[in-house]
Amino acid sequence: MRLRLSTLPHIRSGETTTTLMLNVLIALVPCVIAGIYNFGWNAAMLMAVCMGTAILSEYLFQLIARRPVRVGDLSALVTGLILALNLPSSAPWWMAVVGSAFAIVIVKELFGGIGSNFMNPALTARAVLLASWPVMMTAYVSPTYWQQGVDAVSSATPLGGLSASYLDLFLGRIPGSIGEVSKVMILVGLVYLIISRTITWHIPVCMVGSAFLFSWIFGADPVAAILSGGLLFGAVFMATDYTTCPMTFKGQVMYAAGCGLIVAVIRAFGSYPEGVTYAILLMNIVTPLIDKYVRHRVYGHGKGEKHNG
Amino acid sequence: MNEILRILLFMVSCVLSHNFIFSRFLGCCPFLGVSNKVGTAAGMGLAVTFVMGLASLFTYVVYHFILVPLQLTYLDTISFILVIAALVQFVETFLKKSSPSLYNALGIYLPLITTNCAVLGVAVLNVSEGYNLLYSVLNGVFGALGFLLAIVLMAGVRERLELADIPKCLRGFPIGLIIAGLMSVAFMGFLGLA
Amino acid sequence: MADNNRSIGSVFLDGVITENPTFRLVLGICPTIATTTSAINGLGMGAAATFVLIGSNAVISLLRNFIPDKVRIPAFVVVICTFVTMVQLLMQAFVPSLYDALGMFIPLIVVNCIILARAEAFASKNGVLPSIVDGLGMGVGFTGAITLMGCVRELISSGSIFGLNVLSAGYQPMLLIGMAAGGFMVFGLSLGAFNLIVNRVEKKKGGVKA
Amino acid sequence: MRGAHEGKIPTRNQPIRDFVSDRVAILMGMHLGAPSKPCVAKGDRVLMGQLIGEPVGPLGVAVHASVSGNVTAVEPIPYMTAEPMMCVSIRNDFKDEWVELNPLGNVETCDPALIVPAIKEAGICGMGGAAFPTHVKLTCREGATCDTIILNGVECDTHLTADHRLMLEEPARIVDGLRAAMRALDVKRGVIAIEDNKPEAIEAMSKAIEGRIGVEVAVLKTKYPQGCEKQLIKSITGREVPSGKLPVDVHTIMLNVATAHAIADAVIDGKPLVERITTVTGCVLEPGNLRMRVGTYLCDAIGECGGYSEYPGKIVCGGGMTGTCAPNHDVPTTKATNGIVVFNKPDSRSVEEGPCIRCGRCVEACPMGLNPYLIKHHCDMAKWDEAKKLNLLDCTLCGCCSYACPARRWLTASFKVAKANLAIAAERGKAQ
Repeated sequence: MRLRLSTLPHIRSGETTTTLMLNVLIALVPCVIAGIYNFGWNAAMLMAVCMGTAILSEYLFQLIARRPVRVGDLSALVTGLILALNLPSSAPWWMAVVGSAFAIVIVKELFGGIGSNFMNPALTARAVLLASWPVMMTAYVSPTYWQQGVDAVSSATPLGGLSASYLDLFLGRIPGSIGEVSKVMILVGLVYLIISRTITWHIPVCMVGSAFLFSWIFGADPVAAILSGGLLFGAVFMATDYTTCPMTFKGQVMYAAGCGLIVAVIRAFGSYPEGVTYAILLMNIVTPLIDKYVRHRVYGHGKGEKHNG
Repeated sequence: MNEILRILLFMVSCVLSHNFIFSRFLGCCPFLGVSNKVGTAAGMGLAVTFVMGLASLFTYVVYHFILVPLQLTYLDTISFILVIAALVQFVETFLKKSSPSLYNALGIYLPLITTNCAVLGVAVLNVSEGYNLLYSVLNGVFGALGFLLAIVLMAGVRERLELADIPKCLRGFPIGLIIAGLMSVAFMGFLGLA
Repeated sequence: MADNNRSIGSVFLDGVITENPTFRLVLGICPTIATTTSAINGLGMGAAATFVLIGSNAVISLLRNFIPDKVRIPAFVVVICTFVTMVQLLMQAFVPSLYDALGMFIPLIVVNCIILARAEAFASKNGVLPSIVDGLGMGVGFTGAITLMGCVRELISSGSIFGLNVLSAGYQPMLLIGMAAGGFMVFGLSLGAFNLIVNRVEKKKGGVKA
Repeated sequence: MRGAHEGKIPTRNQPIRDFVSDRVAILMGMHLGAPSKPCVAKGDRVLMGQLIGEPVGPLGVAVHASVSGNVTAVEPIPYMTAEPMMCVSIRNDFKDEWVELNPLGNVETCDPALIVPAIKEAGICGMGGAAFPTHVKLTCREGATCDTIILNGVECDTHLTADHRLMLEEPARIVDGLRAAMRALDVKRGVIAIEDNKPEAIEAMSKAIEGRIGVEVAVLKTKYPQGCEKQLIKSITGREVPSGKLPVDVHTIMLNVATAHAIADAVIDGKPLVERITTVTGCVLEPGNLRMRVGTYLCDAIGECGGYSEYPGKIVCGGGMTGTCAPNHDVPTTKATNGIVVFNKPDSRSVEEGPCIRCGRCVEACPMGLNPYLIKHHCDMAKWDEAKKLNLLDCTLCGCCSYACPARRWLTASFKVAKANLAIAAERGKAQ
């Protein structure tokens, strides 16, 4: 009889990196459906191109750099899909290709692959695309189904001056990026993520709360502020990216509050109408410092008897 | 009231939107060279803040009260660099005598500052932008605080990346530059903040 | 001094390739990023820096036996500064558009670490001719590196090289590469690529030996 | 941490049943501290409870025969330790003839000064897993005082139900043992800690403490590792054991409920520790809680439970979180074996380590407030001193971080290696 010898523990939780990524993908399904329903087949094409490029570029990089191929963990798919949902539906296919390849190769793999990147790959790619092709990245198209018979035309977003009712904002009857417009579907995704214990409530709730508070302080309509733009989508799917958010709940609360503050500041004072992408990226950069200084107190240490052992 | 608001916004824009590293690319050498540990990065940043504040003050005085009246403005570069070198030397001696603890904390960074192009850069910038005395000093101090912010954030990221499996040919400067580039992308969010 | 035995050619080649100031020594990061937005800017910056390098190397090498060790660095800075001011005035007079494009980075050549480093490491220890050649080699290396990066960045960010459109009209320029962020990234990636090539070459050499 | 309470259902309602096998192999090193010295020879006839191993050193514990019969061998056998361990094998004659016993009688009236010597003579060591000599624990060193004794009835590890059943079936004995320990140290407060997922045990213990002096039952939230010494002390007393210190430094002593039961046996009946309750579960046909003699072979115990239900891949002595792997099923149980868990092949497969995704689950799971992911990175690079700076030495090896890690990183395993390396370095430093 040959028995295996191993150190404790002998049991593990059922969660693996792959199941967590799969949970995120499942949580994104409502947004995907809403996106395709609202914006038509070009949206579907962008998602397919982004996910395909992401997977392919990760595979090729790992092959060429002679690193273990970890495409199976699905994280590249998540990155690709989130990037696609952050694009306007009118974006050309090559932008999706450049964006996903940049996200995977430059932002993630060059730093050592999954878990080593310090900025959210999908968001960084979005910011890069926005800086590179500002006109095409802000050519938002109105969802087709509430303007029956009208050809898709570029139009202003609510943050860019379009007036829309709360209900329109909530249901996504507004122009915007593919994934961000339908708040209902984002909330469905959030509920799934929390029930499946993929994420905790800390980041989404604190980020939205802080954006609400600071928008109100800066004189904007706080309800419209949290319902417009990519705030909700960012708070649920992007600020919660494991690798780039702090480790402890306390740190996460600080991080999320910072995100909300920067969103409100950029919207109120900056030259961009939308600040969620940058707010999250900036707090991603602060995260290593938060992780360094916001730690749990070690049992048996502290309270004036620090490091006496 | 309006003037105060304008000054406040000027300070914020010096730190964030016109960040010395991310939008003016000045002071990149210490930014990449002294950003391996958060502690040392903060020391360097503080020393730079100290010197840059004083340097903008003195170069302003030298430029507007000596060079301009004597019509020697073409000697600005050489006089600025001499003022800065003398200033650094003076600060070093002064700190050593008056505050040894501060000297121990900042002393080792001071000699490096002479060749920090942000210090000379802020002097040249103040002249070319035509700032008055107040704005020159504010530009120096808050520009340096922007440098401090950038270098501390950079050090945080690099400390974390010590654990990462970065491809061999990128370790050190190359990855540092790529990090700086990505951080610069994020700082674009502050564009137009003023 | 071992350096004295080396041929002038090898001193020159050192500066261009094996000790390339940009890719191997990673000196002068700020002007590299600031002036590689286009090929012509890179070339102009490189030429200005080369001029200062050669001039300051020559003068410092001449004066090397007269400068007391203690005030060595300030003396070097003064010499360098003189040449920088000369370049500044010359450019202002003859190529004003380039002068405007490079802006404050011309005066900042003073604090470019390449120049002070060569003064300290080479010119203060060698004769005039080798020092001039060293300055030339370093200058060419620096100019070559930043012109190359300038070409890459210009090509991507506006579809042209030295102002000539080389890509089809349908090309959508990637503006980011022309910005600070693109500068950092292109520099970082080229540095990585250079390291990769050097490592490969060295490995091959080692392989042949073994 | 949630989810670590798996595997208790098959045995939690199984009454304790007696099992005596025809052979026992009694190890000399069942406790923490130097192994005892065998004092019988091959061929001797021994009686039940007869001293067969004399304690060695300050942490030594006496070893007694757990059956009556003939000694068949006195020789080292392969065990979980690196080197084979000295062992006395006895063939059981099923007569269960006891040696002459010296009971102290009623725990409330006996001479308190005699209680600790009686415990020492009975060879009792901690029965929750660590096997620390109980008489040493109950001898407060000079200057230290103790005001609370905590009985650990938490049994927070997975699969185990032995303490649970003991509390249900013999609560009075447990309280007797606690009272004996309290009287020995003149402690006024005794707390029996039970998690709220064992309501029957809470009820039984609450009934048993009626009329006893200074004893109370504390109900705790179900949460692994509630039963780790440091966490339990914090939950009950609100005190934190400072890093590198012992519970007695915060005036607390903790005993397992099974240990208290053994103390009662030693004081009231004068019986040495020769049997204990062990949960046999996992891939066995009839999982149950067995009262077995110390030194029963694992294969005999598993056979008593109907044998394997699946081909075994791993046999663990202890619970699923903190147990130790047995090299094969031909090793005997010890005084500290509270469970035998058989895992099938698929469940014992080695998991491949993935890269850390920084999800923070380990940080939130660590009951000590450490940063397991960070310590692990330093351990991987063999930077033991860096790991030590991150308070590696406070790690209790509870396994929470490894359990929670979705990247399946071998956190606890690395920490164990790192701690061993640091211990060797410290030894070397001391020697120089």
